[in-house]
Amino acid sequence: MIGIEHYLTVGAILFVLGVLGIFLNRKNVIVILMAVELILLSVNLNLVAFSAFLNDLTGQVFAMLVLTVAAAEAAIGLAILVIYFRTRGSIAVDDINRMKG
Amino acid sequence: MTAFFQSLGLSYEWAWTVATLIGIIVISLLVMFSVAMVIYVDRKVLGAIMMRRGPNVVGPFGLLQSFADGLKVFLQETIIPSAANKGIFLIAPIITFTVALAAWAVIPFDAGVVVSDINVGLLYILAISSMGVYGVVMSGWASNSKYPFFSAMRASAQMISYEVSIGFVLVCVVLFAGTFNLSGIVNAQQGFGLGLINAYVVHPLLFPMWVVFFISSLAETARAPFDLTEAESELVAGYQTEYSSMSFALFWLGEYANILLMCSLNTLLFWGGWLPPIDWAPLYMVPGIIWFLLKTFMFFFMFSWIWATVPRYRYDQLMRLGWKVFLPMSLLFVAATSGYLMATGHFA
Amino acid sequence: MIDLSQYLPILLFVLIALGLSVLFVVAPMAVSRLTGVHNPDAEKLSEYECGFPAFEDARSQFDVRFYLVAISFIVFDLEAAFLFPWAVSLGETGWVGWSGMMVFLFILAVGLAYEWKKGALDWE
Amino acid sequence: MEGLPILSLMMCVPLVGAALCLFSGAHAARLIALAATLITFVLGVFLWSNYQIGGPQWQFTERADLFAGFSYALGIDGIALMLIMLSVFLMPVCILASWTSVTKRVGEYMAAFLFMEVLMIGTFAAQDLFLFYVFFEAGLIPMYLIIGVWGGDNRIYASYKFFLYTLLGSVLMLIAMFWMVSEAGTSDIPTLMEYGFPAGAQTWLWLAFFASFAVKVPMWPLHTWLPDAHVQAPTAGSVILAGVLLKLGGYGFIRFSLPMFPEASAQFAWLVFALSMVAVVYTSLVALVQSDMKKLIAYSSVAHMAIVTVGLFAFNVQGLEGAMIVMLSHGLVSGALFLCVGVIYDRLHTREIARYGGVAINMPYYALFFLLFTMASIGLPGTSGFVGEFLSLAGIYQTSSTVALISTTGIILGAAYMLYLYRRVAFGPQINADAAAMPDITAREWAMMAPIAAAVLWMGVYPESFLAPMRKDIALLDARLSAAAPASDANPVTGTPRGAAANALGHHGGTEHESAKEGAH
Amino acid sequence: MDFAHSFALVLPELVVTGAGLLLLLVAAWGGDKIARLIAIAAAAALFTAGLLLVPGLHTGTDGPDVLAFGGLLKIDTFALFAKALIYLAAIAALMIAPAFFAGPSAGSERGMRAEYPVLILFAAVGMGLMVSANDFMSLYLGLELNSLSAYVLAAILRRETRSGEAGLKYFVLGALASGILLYGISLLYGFTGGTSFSAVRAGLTGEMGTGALFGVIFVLSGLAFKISAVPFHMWTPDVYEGAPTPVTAFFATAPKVAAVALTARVVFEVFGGQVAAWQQIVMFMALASIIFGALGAIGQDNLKRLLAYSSINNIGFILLGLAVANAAGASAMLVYLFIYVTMSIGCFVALLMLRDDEGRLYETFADIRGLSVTKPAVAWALLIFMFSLAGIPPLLGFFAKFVIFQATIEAGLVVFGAIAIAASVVGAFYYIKFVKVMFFDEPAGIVTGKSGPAHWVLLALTGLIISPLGYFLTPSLTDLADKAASSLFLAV
Repeated sequence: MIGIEHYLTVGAILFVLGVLGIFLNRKNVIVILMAVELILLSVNLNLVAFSAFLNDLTGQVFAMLVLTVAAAEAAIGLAILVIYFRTRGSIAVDDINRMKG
Repeated sequence: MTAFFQSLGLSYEWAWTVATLIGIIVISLLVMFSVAMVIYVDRKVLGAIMMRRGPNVVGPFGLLQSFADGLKVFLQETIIPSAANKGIFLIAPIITFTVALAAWAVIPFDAGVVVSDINVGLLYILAISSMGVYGVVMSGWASNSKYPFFSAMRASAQMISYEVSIGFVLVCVVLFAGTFNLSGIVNAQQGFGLGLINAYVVHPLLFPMWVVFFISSLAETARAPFDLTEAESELVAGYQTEYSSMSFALFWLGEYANILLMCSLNTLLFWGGWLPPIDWAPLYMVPGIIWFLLKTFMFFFMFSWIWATVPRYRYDQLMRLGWKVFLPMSLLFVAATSGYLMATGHFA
Repeated sequence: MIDLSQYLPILLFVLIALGLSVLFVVAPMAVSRLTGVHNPDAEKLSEYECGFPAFEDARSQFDVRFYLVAISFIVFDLEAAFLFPWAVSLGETGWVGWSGMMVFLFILAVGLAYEWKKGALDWE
Repeated sequence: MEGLPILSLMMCVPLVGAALCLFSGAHAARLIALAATLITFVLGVFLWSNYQIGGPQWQFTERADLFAGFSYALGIDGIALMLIMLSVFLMPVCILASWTSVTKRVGEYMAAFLFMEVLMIGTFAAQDLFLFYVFFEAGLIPMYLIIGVWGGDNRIYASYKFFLYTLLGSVLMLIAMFWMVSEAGTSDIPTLMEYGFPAGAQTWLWLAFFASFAVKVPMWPLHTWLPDAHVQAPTAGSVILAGVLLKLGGYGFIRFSLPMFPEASAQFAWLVFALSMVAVVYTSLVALVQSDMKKLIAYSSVAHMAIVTVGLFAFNVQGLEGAMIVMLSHGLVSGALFLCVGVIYDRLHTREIARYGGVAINMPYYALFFLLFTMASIGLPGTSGFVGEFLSLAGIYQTSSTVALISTTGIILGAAYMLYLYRRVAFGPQINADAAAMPDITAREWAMMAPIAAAVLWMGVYPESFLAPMRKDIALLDARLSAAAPASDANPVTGTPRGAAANALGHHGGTEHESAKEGAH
Repeated sequence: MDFAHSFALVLPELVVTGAGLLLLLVAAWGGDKIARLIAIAAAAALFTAGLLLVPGLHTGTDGPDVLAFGGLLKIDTFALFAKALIYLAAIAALMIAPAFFAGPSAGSERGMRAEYPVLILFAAVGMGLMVSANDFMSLYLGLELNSLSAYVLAAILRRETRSGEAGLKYFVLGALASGILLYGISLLYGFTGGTSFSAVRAGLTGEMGTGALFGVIFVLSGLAFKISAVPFHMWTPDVYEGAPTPVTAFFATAPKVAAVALTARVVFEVFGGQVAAWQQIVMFMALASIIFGALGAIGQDNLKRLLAYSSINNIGFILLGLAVANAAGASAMLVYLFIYVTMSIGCFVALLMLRDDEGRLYETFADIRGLSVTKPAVAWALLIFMFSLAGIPPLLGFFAKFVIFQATIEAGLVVFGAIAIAASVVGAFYYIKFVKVMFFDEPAGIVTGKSGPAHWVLLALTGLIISPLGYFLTPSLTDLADKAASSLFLAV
């Protein structure tokens, strides 16, 4: 039987993948956006799994909120990416270095 | 059916599995068969409206034309362009067709005649059908060719644009029915119109929504007058330009399966599903599945009819209709419908 | 716990549909090899380009409006995600729930009006 | 005179003056600054004349609670009175010293000085621990600007060094202050001066305060900022720096370290002694080889301040009194010496000793003043320097003859480098024509020098005027310290006639005799 | 649920939200031509909302009446205090913007975008929600509403590469922070069975399990990102440098207040039963921020980057107040926040006033050499701010550090206080470099640009507050801060 720990493990793996995707990715900013989504996905998985196991709806409501906000975030991220691409002509991660840091 | 297999001496689990599998396979085959037949019908209707005969050579009245076509593409060589991303290129038609078939899992053909009568059937349909976009985008991207790419972009933009208003329309229906279960929605329509008519569409708040839904169905499935993705004069042949053989056919099959699905959704959500049009006892003598198929076919006929008669939209007109007409309108109707239902004590 | 057994048939359905699709894709390839129709050459495998070779990347820049549509879609489609649970539970939440959603839709409408006025919905 | 907030008034006048200076032209600013400092000085005289010798310990107190245990509490005892007098006395002189030499951004310069004066008065008058800190620390801002904006070529390095050294020292003190306030439950300095902090904690607190005051005094090896700051600061800046700012450190010891942590002070007296002895010898030697006049005087300041610290940690009345007088004296004398340097620097724009020579010929009055101050610095009897150094060394002799011995070498070395300096500048042939052509001191310079000279002589001849207000406070301090006085190596036996002991040495060792007697019991 | 009561409690938010929506439409129809008017209207809305806070701040609102919407929000004195500060900062950000966007530093698109004030308003609403959150859901919503507006604000100069890059960086790391925070929240939810602060707190009593501990750590890390505390600070200098200066001023003030207030609420009201678990973490972040903020600033040539490091450094001190974990520390933290916000606004206004004769902003040390000669008023104001940031008395910045250290040491954390104080000397090094460049160096640039009255007013106001005159404010400030801080410890 699949227990809560399995969901949590999957969630943790997704989370770590997302974080690594942000930090190890050297190619493309879109990938970073996807990694962010991956993190939020892991959160949602956790929330829904807990919600089911606790028999408490709050988690699902929260997941819904996260979903919405994630969408808004993705929308804004895309928008910023587009204007960046228009001025810079590239969305390679290594090119985002106009400022030292 | 499970009971039948149990009576053959199988345990409940096995009986259930066998029964379900048989149900699934029957429905899948039926859908595929229907697709073959409606392609034939489509061409016949078109021919009739254009005052020509349509397919009439293969088999009696050309009935076997679709099967002949099918056999032909089956035996063709599958060409994978050298520049294509091979994996994605092959997965794209698989996704399109899988999704088109899988949506049928929750469609009730008659009272109780459904693979799975889940409580969120409508959401399932929405979820599955929005995955159709992946097939389109992947095919366009993987082809690595200009025209399929453009076409895929256009097709997906078109699909998602209309999906928004479809979502709002469905909310109106759900407000009335109070459930996502498709059977529940059908049942809620029994005697809806003055206790007489088994259809939501007669309600003044829902009729415009049905119009929106029907037109959106056309756009969703890229049927004329919204068949811009494969507008021969402009875009070569759509996102499946680079495809050949059965891969190509899968797009067609999927497309027609989707058309049928939309027709059946029109039936289920607004026109009473398997219920007879009038809530009058004698009409219930006719099996529900007949009513269902009749209604669905009626909608398919309308699809064909429109194909033959309505001139194609321009892309900007299409987007305008979706975003500037349907979206505000359906939003307004969600507000109006819910307000009306609250005011009339529908939920009390 | 939610009873997930209802979803088993759906899973089976999806698997069978997937199987069928894969079969339809793979079988003709096998058949064509068997029948000897499989006979690729460079010209056949080149992408469709009206008779002359492609001179730029097929995936070069495309209209930014596609992004706009995508962004608008994400936003509005997810608002619908809020409407669905609201629609079925309106009986329980009553006027409070209704007015809350109306405020939400109003804000959404303001957003739409802004987008409209800014020309994000135009395709010219 | 009760009720008149004279201390606040003394701070108000320069503050208003500073604000006015900021917005006025060069000449107006000079006049405003002079007027403000003179008014403050008059108020200071008024303060002194109203100070009741032998009256309550804290006089002219003012108190207003502010917030967070932080209150605006002012009040002075004799020690603070003397140091305030020193400050207000030197300020007009400083303004005069900058009258012509500062030409750029005069308004801001004068404002900085007046602000400085506010802070100095505030520091000496503060009766609240945190208020003290505010005034103590705030002095950094005007001094940083004075050195940085109007200083010499290497001013930026000097100003940074000054700022960061002092800041680092004082923030450590701040930590200690927080701890003390939370331990004692009050930030009132008089209360804290009688509060008994646990001995273990005293050690840390003492070290924290030491960090701040040792930098400020400055003690070797934390003194390195001083020569740089002095050399780079404008003349008036040097005067204030040497005359008053260094005294803040000594004042800190006498007001905080000693009364608040007597045990720790005793415990660390060796450290102070050691550092002071090194300072006296080392900086005096360094001063000997300087070719830059200001640097020389700066190093001499370090040596003199070492005498102060030695006197402070002698744990007896003479030592404390001596230290106070040395501070006052050094404030006047070193200030005056910097003025002397300033006078010829204004004329020749170099501080190189070798460029001068024989100025006594063309500047006799100048040479006279210079001589007087040189002598006072050496500690010639009849000048203030003598009184202070004598008392100080007498005090320390009671505690440790070794320290006294080594410290006294400072006097000798001091004579050496000061006289050497004087000889090179004032006597000898006039090597350089431009040096020979320097005119003698002007009326303005007279006005700067003469009062200081008078004060130096007054302090040398009749120190009682200065000692009287402080006597009771020092006695109180000594009483508090007596419990913790460190072991002394110089004054072991009282009541035994020295003559008898000396005679006894002829037969057998006195100490042996003592121990033999003890052993016999 | 008494909705009228709830709405009365969130009236300021309603005002700001309503104004935001209205002005969004006005912006769409009126276009950028009337951006200045929109900014004025937005400021007026914020001011009105701020006025609505006054009665509550005056009397102090605590007790069961402060819960709104079934406990999703908690409008106590603490929230009111933070909100007042946020609105003030937002008004300042609105006041300084038009002149900047009109100048050539705004890049090829001259003139303020009409959306700028609207975004500020929405960000203000989000921050208002953040500080009054009493449930992880409202916390997250407020946080994101603020962050999303902030991402756009950072990238509002569409044709400037640096602005776009700042927006992108801010977005990526902000989204990552939200993700980490959310992951922590999901764990807390799972291991305590609720998302409301009281439920999580109840679930966190006693021995804490690994899952819950991870939840606490992730939540704290996510919040640390938002307040740019070390080790989650790396985005700050780039974003500060790249974003348009008024936006940077905004970032340095209002969101910091909100995020710090939020962090305070979370650690006290949610993790209040597990002080030992979070105190070390917060203390570590505080000291690390102080030290790295000070060290990082050394060698920076760009003034905005320098201020970014300065903000990291200041956040360290604020967190130090938090790490004290008592009401005195929280009060000190609030006092520090107020003073920090005032100083930051002042600094950025001063930076905005430094323009060449074409109106282009100066951004590096080399540009402001000898400023005290060319623009003495601005130079003196900057001098005040810099010494204040360095914590030199008698400027108000000293008082800020004073209360923090006082709270730290009274709580017995002498060693940490000592480290922090010692590190503040390192910080002083670059603050006085500022003064050095302005006052000691020979004038370099020709600073002739004129500044508008809004700048002068703000500069004078912040300068007066930071000058020793500001001490007259401190009794009421500490009083308010005490009231606000104590409300954090009232309800459990």
